[in-house]
Amino acid sequence: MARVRDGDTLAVGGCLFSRTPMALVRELLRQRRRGLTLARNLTCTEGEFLMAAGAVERIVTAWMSIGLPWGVSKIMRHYVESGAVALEEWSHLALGLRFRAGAMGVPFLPALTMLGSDLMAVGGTKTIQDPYTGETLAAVPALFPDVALLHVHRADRFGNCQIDGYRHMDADIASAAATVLVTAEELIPEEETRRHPDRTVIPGFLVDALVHVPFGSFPHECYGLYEADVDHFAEYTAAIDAAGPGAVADYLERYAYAPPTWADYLDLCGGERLARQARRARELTG
Amino acid sequence: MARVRDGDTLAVGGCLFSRTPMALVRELLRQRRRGLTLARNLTCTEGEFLMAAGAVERIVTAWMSIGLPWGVSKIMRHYVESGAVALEEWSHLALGLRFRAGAMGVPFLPALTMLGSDLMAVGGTKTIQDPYTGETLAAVPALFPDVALLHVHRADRFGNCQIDGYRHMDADIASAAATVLVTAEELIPEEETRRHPDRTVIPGFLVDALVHVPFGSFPHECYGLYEADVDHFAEYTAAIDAAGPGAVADYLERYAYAPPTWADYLDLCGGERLARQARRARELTG
Amino acid sequence: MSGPFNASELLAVIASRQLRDDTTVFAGVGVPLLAAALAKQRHAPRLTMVIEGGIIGPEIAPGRLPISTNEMRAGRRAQMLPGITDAFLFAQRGFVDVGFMGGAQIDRYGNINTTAIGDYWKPKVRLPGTGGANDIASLCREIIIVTAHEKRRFVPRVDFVTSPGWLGGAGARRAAGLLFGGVSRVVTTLGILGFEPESRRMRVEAVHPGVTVQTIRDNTGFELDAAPVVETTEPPAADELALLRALDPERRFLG
Amino acid sequence: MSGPFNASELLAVIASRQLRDDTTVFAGVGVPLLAAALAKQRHAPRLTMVIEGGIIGPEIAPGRLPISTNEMRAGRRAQMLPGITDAFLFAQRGFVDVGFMGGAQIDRYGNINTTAIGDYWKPKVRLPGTGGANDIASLCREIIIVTAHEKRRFVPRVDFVTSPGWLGGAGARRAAGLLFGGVSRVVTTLGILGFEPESRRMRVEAVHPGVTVQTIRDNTGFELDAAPVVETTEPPAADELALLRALDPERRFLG
Repeated sequence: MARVRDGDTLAVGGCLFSRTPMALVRELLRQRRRGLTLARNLTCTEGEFLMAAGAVERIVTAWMSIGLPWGVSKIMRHYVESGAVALEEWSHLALGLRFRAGAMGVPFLPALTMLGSDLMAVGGTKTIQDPYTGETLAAVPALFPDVALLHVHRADRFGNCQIDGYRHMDADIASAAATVLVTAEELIPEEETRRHPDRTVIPGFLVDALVHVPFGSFPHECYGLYEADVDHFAEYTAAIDAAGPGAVADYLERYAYAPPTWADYLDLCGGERLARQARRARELTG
Repeated sequence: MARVRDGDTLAVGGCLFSRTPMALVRELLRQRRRGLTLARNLTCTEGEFLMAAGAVERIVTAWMSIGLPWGVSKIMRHYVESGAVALEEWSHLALGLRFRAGAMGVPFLPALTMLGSDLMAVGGTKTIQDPYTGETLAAVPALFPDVALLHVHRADRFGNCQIDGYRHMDADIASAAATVLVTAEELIPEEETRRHPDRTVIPGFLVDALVHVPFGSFPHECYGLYEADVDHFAEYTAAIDAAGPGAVADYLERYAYAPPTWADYLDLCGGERLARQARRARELTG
Repeated sequence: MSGPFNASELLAVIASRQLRDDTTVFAGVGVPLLAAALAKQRHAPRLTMVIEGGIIGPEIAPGRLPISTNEMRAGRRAQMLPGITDAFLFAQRGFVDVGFMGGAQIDRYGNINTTAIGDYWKPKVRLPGTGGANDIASLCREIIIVTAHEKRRFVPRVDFVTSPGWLGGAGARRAAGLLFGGVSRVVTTLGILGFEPESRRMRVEAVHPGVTVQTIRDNTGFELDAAPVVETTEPPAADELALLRALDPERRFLG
Repeated sequence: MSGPFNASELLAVIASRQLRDDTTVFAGVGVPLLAAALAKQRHAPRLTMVIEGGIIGPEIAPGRLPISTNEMRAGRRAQMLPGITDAFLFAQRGFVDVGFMGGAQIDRYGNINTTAIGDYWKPKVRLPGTGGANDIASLCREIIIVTAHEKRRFVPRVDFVTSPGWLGGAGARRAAGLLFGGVSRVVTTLGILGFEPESRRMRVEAVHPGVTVQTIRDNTGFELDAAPVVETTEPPAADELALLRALDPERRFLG
């Protein structure tokens, strides 16, 4: 985490409350970083935490809230409507193509999305003419994050990473970013990687640091291993409904700053909750 | 195969002598198609067969021969140097990006390859300026084949396809092509697909026709199932060395036209050879 | 006789009837996904759902409805999990027949705003944003919008065009570079709206039982023509309501 | 004393010494792959090979050398199989340190022709083509060419630029749009050639034991300068030859 500097642009893997690198986000909060730009396709509680902690000045995303049942994020509205944090909106595909262009090492990718909409102006997306047909396309600019924060299912000591189920945009983010920090639910021997090479989605030569962190996305989900703890979200939003945006500071004190280790954090989340969410995941994907 | 019309542009899956849809190529020969354009990244014996049968007038590829031990293809030289067949050369990545652009539904993709080389002129590749930095890039034009011929490991009745090991360019080819014809080593129940959805590489809605053809690439290889029969190649090239290009016609009579069914073709290839190559594949990947 | 039903149930049932078998539909979570799941169970068994989280061909479990597009529940028993970017690229390539979406604010040309009320950089109300809505509206062969019919939602001009409908009218999509698509229908709690082929302006094409064209006009923030023939929709049938209620026993989206 | 060795063995051993540990190398089949495999076994255990067939980090089995870039033997015990296009894209993104390739015809600027002798559309001799050679030469951070030293191969101007070396000389790669890379060394059966930093013209930088600069000039089809200091290479050591011969017991590429 020392590799993250104030003012960096961070790309966060996963999507909304799926495979969010929560342990890395928690470290980021504990390091009290400032002036960060957060780039994530769909932004959830981790975005609210970074806003409330004053860590981010800009969020680059396609959508931000927690999930349908909780409506529009009160925290997002508070910080964006007050002008404290800039919310730079891209279509979901366009943001995916920004990471992919970065991963491919090209400055832009042509696309047929966002054309004609007001989203073109928000990010300053230019159009381009196809040199063969003259057709107009959106030239979606590459995004090269300073640091990528990712959480994966398995990795070996060389940093070769495997992801089950939803790939989200992690592989493109890893190739696009200058520095890649990864947490993994499980560390596997190199032999295991070589037994199933077609399961590897991020090659080791992209990874700068790797840490073994079981339940590293909790209370967000990790495909096949544990479902998101919506009760945890409900308690969090209820506190905000009752006490306003300030409630997030209390939450961060309780979950991010007070527990010295990730194990302490998980104890606080509740072992019974972890077990229940793991059981539900098996029911859904087993 | 009735879906292939004279003059069509065909994209053939696999690569060189790996996962070539040989059963489909054999059907193509038996249908006596004419004026075809064959697009394949690395072209092997299947390209020689189509040249010798007078089926193709153009081959779009990055490389054509059988493999290092047999040097430059005498058949390729015979038909290309005589002007009978046009060989349109693209770099391997550029051809991959042509299929990917087609798969993405865009008319071109920017790339940093082929720039400054004489390959730019061969395919009429234009350059383009990045609208943000002004940098010059190759604008690799999309390729939208009329028909894609693919061989995969497994498919279900909806056409959902799974491939083990080398993906080659099959998934991009399937999305880029107007019509997709697939042979599969194994037909699996829909339940099996749903049990491992992250193994599916081609969605059923892309596939127009599916046939169950075990050893459907033989004598070429199919990852994990059987290694290429290089002795078969050696016999084939020895005949050409001895009798010249005409030897291919004899080979086609013997292997493509005479055997009424694929089972008869495999008998001709030799059951012992099939068993040996299957054993070698298990030794390498098991 | 199917007995009483609420507005959400009516919306979901009428919306589900818009989907045909052997097609692909890009469905957003909530009522659109419920409607697609209902169609698949009732009259379109080979309907393939594509979901934003990078999911193709899932079978949603009754009582296990997802609240997001990319959690395990959304991909239950899926046929393929290609990743988010590649799922959208299948639509860009032209493989998705119908885009099925909601909308916070919609104008006479079917343009949708889910971004902000007021100025973008100084919003009065900041909404969650496009997510994949812009992509679905830009890239699917046909768009069907599903929304409650309220005057504050149906405005002459949206504050911000998040998702393109017909933009400024006839020819505007093509001029902007969009190759196909466009909004065919807007299914609401009062009826079904379409677009006049020449001007691409919204018009009434069907009313739900007991609703008049005037009622729809009274609940719309802009002038609304009516199609030459205005149909009256069939009320939800008993089997439709039974299947629908079984999908959402917790009334998470049916209210 | 290592005893006698043939030209191919000399070429493979000297080439293998060019590779450093903890790097990535895009290796073509034949002598380049043999040399990379030797380096990995001897002094670069963490060398990651990238192979054209869409293969990352394989461990080639002695006696099971691949004859193509995309058969099972080439990907034995690989760490990742990303597919062909994506393997090249890792290079385009700048993640491949060294491109290791052969060449049929090479000119004074290190440009390579593996396409055709004579006119492209009416060739005297049609060669197999670029395969991934152009991509490796365009996209890797550094290119090392490995080839037999014959006058007919070293020509003033290649008939066709299949793979870009320094193109027309200093600055030509950048002007064409190539962001990095270029040929650093040409390892041959006679010595090691480099390129004068200003003009990017080929020059002699080292000779193998018993070879003189004049011998190299006599076997080169264009005028060749020599570096200020011309080294003499260390002959293959016994352990290098032993490991190398164990990799290719069938003498498939060692002749």
